[in-house]
Amino acid sequence: MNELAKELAARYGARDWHDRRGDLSSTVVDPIRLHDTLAWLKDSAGYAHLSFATAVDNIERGVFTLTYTVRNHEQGHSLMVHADVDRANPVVDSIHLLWGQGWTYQREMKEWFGIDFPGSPRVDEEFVLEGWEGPPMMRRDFDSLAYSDATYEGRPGRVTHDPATRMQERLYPEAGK
Amino acid sequence: MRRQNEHVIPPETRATPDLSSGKYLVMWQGPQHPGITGNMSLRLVADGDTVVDCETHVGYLHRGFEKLMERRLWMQNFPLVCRIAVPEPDFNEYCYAAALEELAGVTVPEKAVWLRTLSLEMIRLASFLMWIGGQAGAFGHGTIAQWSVTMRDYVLDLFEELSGGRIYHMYIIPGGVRGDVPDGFLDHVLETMQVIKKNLDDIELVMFHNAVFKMRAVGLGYIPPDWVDKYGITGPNARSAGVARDLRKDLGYLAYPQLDFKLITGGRSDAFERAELRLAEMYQSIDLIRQIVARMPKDGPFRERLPNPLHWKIPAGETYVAAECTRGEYGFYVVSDGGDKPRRVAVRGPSYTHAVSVMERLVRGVNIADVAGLMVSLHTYPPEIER
Amino acid sequence: MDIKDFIAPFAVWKRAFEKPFTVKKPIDERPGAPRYRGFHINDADKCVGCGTCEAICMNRAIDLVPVEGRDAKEGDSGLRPRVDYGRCCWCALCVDICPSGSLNMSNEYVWIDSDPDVFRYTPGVEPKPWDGSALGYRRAEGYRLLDGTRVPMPELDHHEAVKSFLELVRGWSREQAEKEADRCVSCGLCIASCPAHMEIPGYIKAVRDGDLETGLRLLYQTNPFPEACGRICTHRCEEACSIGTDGDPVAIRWLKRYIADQVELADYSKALPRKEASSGKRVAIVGAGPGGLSAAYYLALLGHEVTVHEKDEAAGGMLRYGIPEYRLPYPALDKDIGYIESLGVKIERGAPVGEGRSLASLRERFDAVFLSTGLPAAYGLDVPGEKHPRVLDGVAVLAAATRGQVLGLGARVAVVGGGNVAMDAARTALRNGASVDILYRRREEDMPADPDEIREAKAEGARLVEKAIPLEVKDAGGKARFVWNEATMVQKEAGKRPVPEPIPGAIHEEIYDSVISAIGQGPELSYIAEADGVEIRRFKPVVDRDGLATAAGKAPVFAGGDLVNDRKDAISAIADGHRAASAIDRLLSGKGA
Amino acid sequence: MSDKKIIPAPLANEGLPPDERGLFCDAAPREYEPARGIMEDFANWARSESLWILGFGTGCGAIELRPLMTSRFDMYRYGIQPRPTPRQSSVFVIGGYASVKTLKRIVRSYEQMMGPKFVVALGSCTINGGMYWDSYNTIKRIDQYIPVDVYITGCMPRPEALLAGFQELKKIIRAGRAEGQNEYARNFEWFKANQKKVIKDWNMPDYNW
Amino acid sequence: MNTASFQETLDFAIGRERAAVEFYRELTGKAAFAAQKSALAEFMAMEEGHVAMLTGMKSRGAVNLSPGAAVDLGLARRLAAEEEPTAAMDFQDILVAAIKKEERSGDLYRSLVAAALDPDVKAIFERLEAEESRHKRYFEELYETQVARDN
Repeated sequence: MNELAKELAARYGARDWHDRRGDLSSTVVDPIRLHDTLAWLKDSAGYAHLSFATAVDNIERGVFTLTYTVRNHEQGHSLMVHADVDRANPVVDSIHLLWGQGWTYQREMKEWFGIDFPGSPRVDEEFVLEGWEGPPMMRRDFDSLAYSDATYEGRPGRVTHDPATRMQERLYPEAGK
Repeated sequence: MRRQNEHVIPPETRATPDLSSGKYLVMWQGPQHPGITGNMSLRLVADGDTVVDCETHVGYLHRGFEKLMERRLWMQNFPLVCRIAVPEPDFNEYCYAAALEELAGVTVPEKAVWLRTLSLEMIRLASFLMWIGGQAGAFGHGTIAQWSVTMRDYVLDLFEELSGGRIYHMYIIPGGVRGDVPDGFLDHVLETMQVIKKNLDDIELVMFHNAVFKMRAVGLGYIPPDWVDKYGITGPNARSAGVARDLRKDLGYLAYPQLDFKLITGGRSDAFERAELRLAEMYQSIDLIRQIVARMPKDGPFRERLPNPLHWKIPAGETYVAAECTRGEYGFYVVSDGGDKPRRVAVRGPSYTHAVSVMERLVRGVNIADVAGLMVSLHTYPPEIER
Repeated sequence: MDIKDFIAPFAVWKRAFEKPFTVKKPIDERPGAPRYRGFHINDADKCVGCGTCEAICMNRAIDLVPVEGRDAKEGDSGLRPRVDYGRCCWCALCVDICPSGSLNMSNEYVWIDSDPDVFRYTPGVEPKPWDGSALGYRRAEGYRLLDGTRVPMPELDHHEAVKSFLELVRGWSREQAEKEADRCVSCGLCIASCPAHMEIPGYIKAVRDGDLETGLRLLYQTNPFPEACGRICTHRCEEACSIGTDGDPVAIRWLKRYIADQVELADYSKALPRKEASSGKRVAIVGAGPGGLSAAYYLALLGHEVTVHEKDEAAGGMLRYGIPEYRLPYPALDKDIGYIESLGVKIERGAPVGEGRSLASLRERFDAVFLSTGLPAAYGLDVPGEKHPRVLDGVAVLAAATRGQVLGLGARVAVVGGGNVAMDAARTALRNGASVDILYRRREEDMPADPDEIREAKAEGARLVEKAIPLEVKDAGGKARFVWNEATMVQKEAGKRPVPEPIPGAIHEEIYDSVISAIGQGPELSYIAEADGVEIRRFKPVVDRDGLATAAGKAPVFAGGDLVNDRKDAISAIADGHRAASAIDRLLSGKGA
Repeated sequence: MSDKKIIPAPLANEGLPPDERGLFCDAAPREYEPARGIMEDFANWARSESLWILGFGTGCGAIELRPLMTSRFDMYRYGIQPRPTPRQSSVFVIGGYASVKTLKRIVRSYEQMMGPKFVVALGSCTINGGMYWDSYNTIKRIDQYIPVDVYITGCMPRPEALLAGFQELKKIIRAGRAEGQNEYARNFEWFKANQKKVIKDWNMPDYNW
Repeated sequence: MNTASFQETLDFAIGRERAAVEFYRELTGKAAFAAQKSALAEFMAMEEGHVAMLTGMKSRGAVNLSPGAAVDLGLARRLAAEEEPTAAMDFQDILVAAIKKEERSGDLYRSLVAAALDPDVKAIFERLEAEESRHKRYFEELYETQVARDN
């Protein structure tokens, strides 16, 4: 696969090639070259099958890391193409013309992370949510439990006790730290 | 004979019917509709009896698994993942476990490998059995479901005996499996396979040699081979289009490289042939199950000991583990930041493409009455779309 | 399409003559499979209320609730898991992880009600039809989520060990310690059993996380002797450990030692709290053992000026003079003491309190006094001939060994007693080349010594003579002829431990070069004069919960350690010292008693 | 049955475009008035013996309805059968968790069902959130939004448990204690308020009858 | 019962207990520090209590001592108090002295029981013997738990 790595590096400035497994590698490109990289992989390198596309919120670095996993069935090899996009202004070129299902992934990423793919069909429509008023919920700073507790009423009457605290209360209550 | 072997390729671009013209009917099929698989909906625009445009709407079953998984410990996610796809929970269990094992550098004992394979083949059979009932039912053929769902139940009985659960087996745990086979279990498996095989023969006769089914299914939903890569089609849908891809062969995971089976492909690529192909795969599953029972090691450990699940941390890394489920490529993309919880887990279900992009396109030009049959013939399952 | 396509479907009709698939009475005829994951069952007596089930439950379906008739006790929180079937997903991870194995599942699966609030119950406590169900999910044999086996501790080979005073227990590597720390489920049952109530789950977590400075800080919150306690603590915590209910308890003591060993003394001050500003108050401490120095540490931290008066030439008390080097090497002890001294604690060595330095004078010069003089005086055998010159006292032998004196025990040594002093004396004698008999009045299982010590003493070659009641020591040409009566254990009173009863005529004797008596120790209290007005009962100063003694006069007198408590171990003395320090601080700073 | 009939103000149907408001009912539901004595007993018996389930698989619980509907467990022999439309159905089976998007359809479908109607809730999720207790998209207790007559706990409850649940429902119906529908009428405003709290885009009639 | 012999018996017993008080008083005289004195004072107070109890019985004419003897742990026969306790006496010395003393008292009453002809007098001696055995047991228990902890 090293030839592919070199080729990608030369053509699209791909870097950080890792062989994760015998049949799985990953590499990183700039988001601006993401579309072209994928197009080349699909049309010229045999990576014609898009397994999935998704994003990871790397909030610490202030980026969303997009992951497009493409597979070359002839060579039995999958490649994860990563691209970091700015969390503050996440806009990426759409791949809906490359793959027929691309727009669905992009709708998902738009709704779940707030990453925009201008031109992608129905990208601004709600995908799985309806009437959602919160922030994109797959972002790391969205607290699902807090939202759930604030929005949906649970059944009252649950109380639990910490064993260590309970034992202190019952066995050595005088020990106040 | 309508549509016999005639390959109508639906238009690539969406129709833009003038809805105010009064010529078209906008109707919703689902979520509360017997002709829809699972809980999703289609917004159909019909010109007379013919669908001219379709929009899929998903999310009725969205529970936010991927978010919930980021909140739970690695091991705590093990009971959660199987809920992503109810008819085939084991593929979730396997992919999740395998991804974790790969990231943590754990090797699973041989016995567990075989038990996992057995589990996956059994659920494949069960899932297909349920599907075939739905496929027949969608064309008004209720008898098949009366048989096949019972046959599926027999497989579930086996799972109950093996794992303690009927629907959610929670058997394939990271590190291996949760227990060895109980006494007499393998005999029960073989007996059940015998019963199911006999029943499949009946189904073959009654369903596939049925004029009604033939008339409605032949030629319906033709998928051209070039769509396979274009739309990311996998599984029987792709194989029926003549594309010989099966991850059991391609990836060679679990005990599959040691099992003897042939890739089944077709070429006519319509609803009828997809059904035929799945029937053949059911027979193949029975055969594989028999092979597994015969060749599985009798003794040995079934689980590798892992660190304390309450503190288990997995080294930073990412991986994508896929397996061939009944519908195609099922995969888990798992990212660890070195902590005790996943950084990100993304689930790739085959319905993601089949039930949305492919469905929306295939349904253009189809008779309203065939929409349900077409959808079932793609073998879709909404929860794996929306998770 | 051919004719078959029209005829074949009629094959359905043949089914009319076959046995139907239908189950006649589904609810009655189909019990769950033997492994079925149905409703929970719990053996409430086996359960220790550790809450590990609650911790693993990703649904937060389990609450730990108090149960009537079951109060907390050591090793059992008295709480029991209560399952919310509005949450449960029947994954049975709680069963898989349950440390005691008390939690299981029945194969029962029908529970129907119109009231949604009823689906909660405490298995094993609230009766249910499926209680005691023999079928249902159990952990498969050979399958556990937790590790019941302790990481082996590298130790010197016993044949090697007896040749020198090198430390026997070698300590863990980072990998080993982290692996052992991983076994802990952080239930905290151990905290109550520790006399000092150390933050055990916290420092074990620190080991796991590799954050040893946090670990050290947590240790010093309640115990300024981590090096010593990490080696010789009686580790009652490990008896309470929930993992120990079905497996080896987590090696809490060794993990403590690991933390203290790994942090250099020079780095202590980075991790540990700084002294508060000087309060201007002065506290005198009598006895530089673990109790006295612990009090000194916490008082010094609070800004008080502390002077410790120690009769011996070195500090450490029994830790130094009573515990042999191979169990607690002096550099380790010096590290603990060194850090305490680095806070400005003054230790006046070789300065016994009594004549010339009376308690009364201390009470005049200081604002408070803490007595922690321990049990330095060995009790005699109290048999005829006990004054024979070859009858030695165990404490003195150990102290002499510490001082590096020639022991001259001879080739054959008898050690009388079954406590840790006896084991230490025996093993010291072994290291001096003697062959050793340990004579104990009861049985091995009755021995108060730490089981590890007994095991090691035997492994090193000591012979254990059980049920030996000492009768007399006679002279045998300068050696000691030790006479004992063999006993039989008689259960004289119900509920009390059996009593050794001499077997008439079963008299044995043996000639030894030395007989070491280690039957028990008493306090040395002659320094407390009547005029001090300290209330003493049965050779113990009478103290309240904080260690405050009843005493006339102005400067308050506190006491702690072996002198007053019944547990008579280092960790209890440390706890006493800490408690007294807090009380003294409250008194001196006027924060109320 | 309370003597006091609460007749709330006409429903505004504010979620609908003005021209559609008139298409829907603008009155709140009312309590059912039972017939007298034996007539009502007879009616209850008849109702209990023909439980028609709305074929709406709202969650994963629907999967265990398949074996129930087919030959192995054969629910038809108990007078239970699935129906494709709310108008024909008398029993609504809530198959576990309900996402907000589905809850909206549940409310609508429930309201469209003819009385007397009953609700059976399956699984932990309907009782107290189940394993989705911390999800941003699923409600925790279905009884906040529609009244429930019988709960069957389990995950998933087996077909046998479902049958046992239906038998229990029959008993309740025969005893005239299946009050869910009346509860909905009595506490209509409370239910509506709860529904509107979580269903943010309320673009449907306030009472879909 | 013969009143005179009852009174005589009690007088005798009171005399014994007074002697015991005296025994502790003498030891206290030798004591050098507070701890010894407090232990001796405690034991002495116990004997004084007996004197008071027996004196009370004498006037009320009733014997309310329970007859059950305590279990003998057998320490007295074994422990050798070779010498009288000295000024340096520790808790062990004091306890051994006390156990020995109680043992001697018990032995005396036992011989009196054997010698007594009047069954009532015999009964009183038996009870007194039992009482002494309980004392001894108490001291033996203290010895076992406080002194010979490790043996």
